Amino acid sequence: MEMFLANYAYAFTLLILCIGLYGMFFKRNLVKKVIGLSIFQAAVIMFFVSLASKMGGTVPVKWDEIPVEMIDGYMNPLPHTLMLTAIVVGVATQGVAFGLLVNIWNRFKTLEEDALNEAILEDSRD
Amino acid sequence: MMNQGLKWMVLLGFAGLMGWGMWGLPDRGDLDAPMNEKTTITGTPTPAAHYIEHAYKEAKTPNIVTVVLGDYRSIDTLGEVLVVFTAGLILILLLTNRRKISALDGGDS
Amino acid sequence: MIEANLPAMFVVSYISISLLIVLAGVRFKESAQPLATFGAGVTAVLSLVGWIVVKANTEAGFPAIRYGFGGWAPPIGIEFVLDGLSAFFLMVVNGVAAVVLWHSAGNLDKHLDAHPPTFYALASLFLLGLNGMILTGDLFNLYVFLEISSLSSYALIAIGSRQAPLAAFRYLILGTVGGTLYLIGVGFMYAMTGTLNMIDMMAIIPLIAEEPAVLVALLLMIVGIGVKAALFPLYGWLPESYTQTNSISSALIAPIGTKVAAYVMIRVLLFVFGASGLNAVWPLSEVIAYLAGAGILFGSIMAILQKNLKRMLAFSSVSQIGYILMGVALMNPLAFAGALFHVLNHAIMKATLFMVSSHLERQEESVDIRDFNDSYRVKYPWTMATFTLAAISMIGLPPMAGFFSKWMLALGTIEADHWVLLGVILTSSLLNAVYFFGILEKVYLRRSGQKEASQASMNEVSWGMRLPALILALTLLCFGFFNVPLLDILQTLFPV
Amino acid sequence: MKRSFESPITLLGARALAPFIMMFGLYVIFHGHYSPGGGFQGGALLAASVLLMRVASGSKTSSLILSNAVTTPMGVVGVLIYFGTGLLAMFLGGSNFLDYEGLPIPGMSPYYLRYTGILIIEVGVGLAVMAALVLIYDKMADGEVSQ
Repeated sequence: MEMFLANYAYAFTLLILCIGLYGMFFKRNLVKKVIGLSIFQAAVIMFFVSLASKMGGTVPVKWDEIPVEMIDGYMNPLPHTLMLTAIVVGVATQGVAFGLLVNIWNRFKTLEEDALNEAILEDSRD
Repeated sequence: MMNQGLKWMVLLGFAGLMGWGMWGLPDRGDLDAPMNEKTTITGTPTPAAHYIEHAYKEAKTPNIVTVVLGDYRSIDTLGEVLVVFTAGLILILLLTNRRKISALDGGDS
Repeated sequence: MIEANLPAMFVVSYISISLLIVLAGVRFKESAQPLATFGAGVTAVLSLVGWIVVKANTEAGFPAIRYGFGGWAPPIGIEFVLDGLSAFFLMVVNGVAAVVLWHSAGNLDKHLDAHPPTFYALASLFLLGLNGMILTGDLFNLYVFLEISSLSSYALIAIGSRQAPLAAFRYLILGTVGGTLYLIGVGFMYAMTGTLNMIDMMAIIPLIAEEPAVLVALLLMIVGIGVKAALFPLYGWLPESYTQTNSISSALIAPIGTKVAAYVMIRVLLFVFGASGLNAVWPLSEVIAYLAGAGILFGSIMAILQKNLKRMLAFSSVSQIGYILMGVALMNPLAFAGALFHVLNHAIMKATLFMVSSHLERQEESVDIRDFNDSYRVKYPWTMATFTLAAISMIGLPPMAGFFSKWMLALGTIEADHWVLLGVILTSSLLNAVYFFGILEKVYLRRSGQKEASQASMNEVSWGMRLPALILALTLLCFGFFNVPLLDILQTLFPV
Repeated sequence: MKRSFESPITLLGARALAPFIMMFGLYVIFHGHYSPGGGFQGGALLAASVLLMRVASGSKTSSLILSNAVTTPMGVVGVLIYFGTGLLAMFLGGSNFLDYEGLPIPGMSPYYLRYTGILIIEVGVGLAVMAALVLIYDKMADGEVSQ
């Protein structure tokens, strides 16, 4: 039980990471691959945020009742900051991914991996 | 193209590796983890402790995350803004509909 | 002013240039290309200044300029580190980029029905990301700059043939997974050490190198960066991307994109983990060296099988990246100097070769190797001469620079007692000779096609395109002649 | 946008909500010093208010709030505010890049200079993020080529 309480957050993170990776590996539709990618990135965000927690700590906003010299009273602000940046990067990546998908759709009229491969084969035959 | 079996092997290998590594991480919420100490093993100050202790004194801002984001690690945030800006430019480059624009220029809208 | 803030000036100048391109592009679309070239040129000059300053500082006894952003001392804030290694890479990246962007003026009419200002703004942002990756001394900051450069390279690759967006999409999926794995590795390292600063972390790692979490973090980082650097089993995105994209992007991304990823590999392996941290549990440096060796052979063999010149060059990139990573993983000064010199050579050679392929693509509408014949000798005398210089350097014949980097690498393998890898280098040089001499023979030697040559007339591209390619090719010759002083300096960059 | 239809209910609901979301976005940006929040989160909320109108009423009406043509300049301005703050501190204050202590505001202690500097860059971040998100939506909406 002790072990579980100490590590359950990591275990769930691992589970979500694997779900995201599964989506990217096994789904044949490109939109689903992007969804897998976003799940994968969300798992990383969860991982960092769970790193930031401290037993008995509160959110990193200065509060008069806990003096700042008592650093154990506040959670670690650094992973939170890093994740704000990483979230933005994730949003930007997904925006670009969907932009590329619209572009692919405009050219091939399909987003299924198999159909795309066929279309490419036909292209190279000409 | 990777075949199915290889994909499963990569997936399971990744899960095993990550599980093994995560087992060795400090427990969640552990107050004695290296990142929650005041100094690292070699005696250099850890950033996190410095932020908590000095953020209010040095920027008069109670929200420590804002200070870290805006001041201590400001070049990260500049990079973040540039990432968003880049994404906007990329969408212009990829999806500006030239055909529609030329049709509008031609006058048949 | 500029001297005190030298490390920041690289980032500052690229941001200003990209913003200026966007703003000026609203009214003056033609201003984009000169502005981008100007920006890269200014940074190239700055990196030369940086190299000189660092050299003077090293003689005075402090090898690295550490620049804290926001005025914060390094472990608290983020620092940029300008030392010999980063100054060298800055020179390579910005110098090659400036010439490539100059050369791109002649190609603008052919490609880019898309907006030139946006394209060049993204090219500047791509270079900004690379410069940031080279300079930064903070592991997470590296990730941010990595994503800036990756995102813009996806977009630059997506402009091209019909399949280009698909190639870019596959690169995006792989590249983002790589970046995310790197980020998880950073998280592990942060949890284990409590700091993100590379120099601090380097002091801590020997004390905790045997922890499983550190080992896993190292593996995740190697895989993550390996995707970007096209380390052997992770090269999948590279050939399609370089083949399908337009010729400006391929000439810009192919020479320097993977080099900077290799630089990050050097930083993380040698300057953060160090030799002791890298080989604490498993002999990872040998694993990387042999993977790189496999990549060298695989890339060369695949290059021989290709019929499309651009795809052949892409596979040859896989093989040449193998040389660089092998030199890094051999962990001795000779191989290290060879790897760095090969970075310089390969950046110049690949830029030249992709420029040549863009000339041919422009004039012949196809880069199929089977179409090459001796009429090319008459039609494109300058382009073909450039190609010959670069190809000879690629094969590694003296006096071209390519010979000396391979020579140093070979000496490094002997020093490290890796005879198999020595064999790999020699074999691969022969294979390189096969695919480049095949082309040279078609263009210069074949007798039966003399009729074609006599019918052809000069059909060369403009001087604005010929000149940059030729200059780059001649630079190779210069570096070949003056290799000794440069190699001496590069050997001193190896961390002890 | 295959087929568009107008529903007074969604339009009215969106019109009622959008100003409050925008207000809340501004609050999140400017109150980021005292409570969770800041430039990115506020910018995303501002973008949400514009996008809500875009979704509910089509781009014709909503471009009255934020026209398609201004998003790019707005993004540039957002980046420029951030970048310019850093440059000002570097060139006029003689300090490092992005060191807000060097900002040329007379009569302020270094602590409040940092405070102000953070506020200025948060506004820049908010503008850039809002512009970029709206831009991404706009381009996505009209980028698709139908036969």
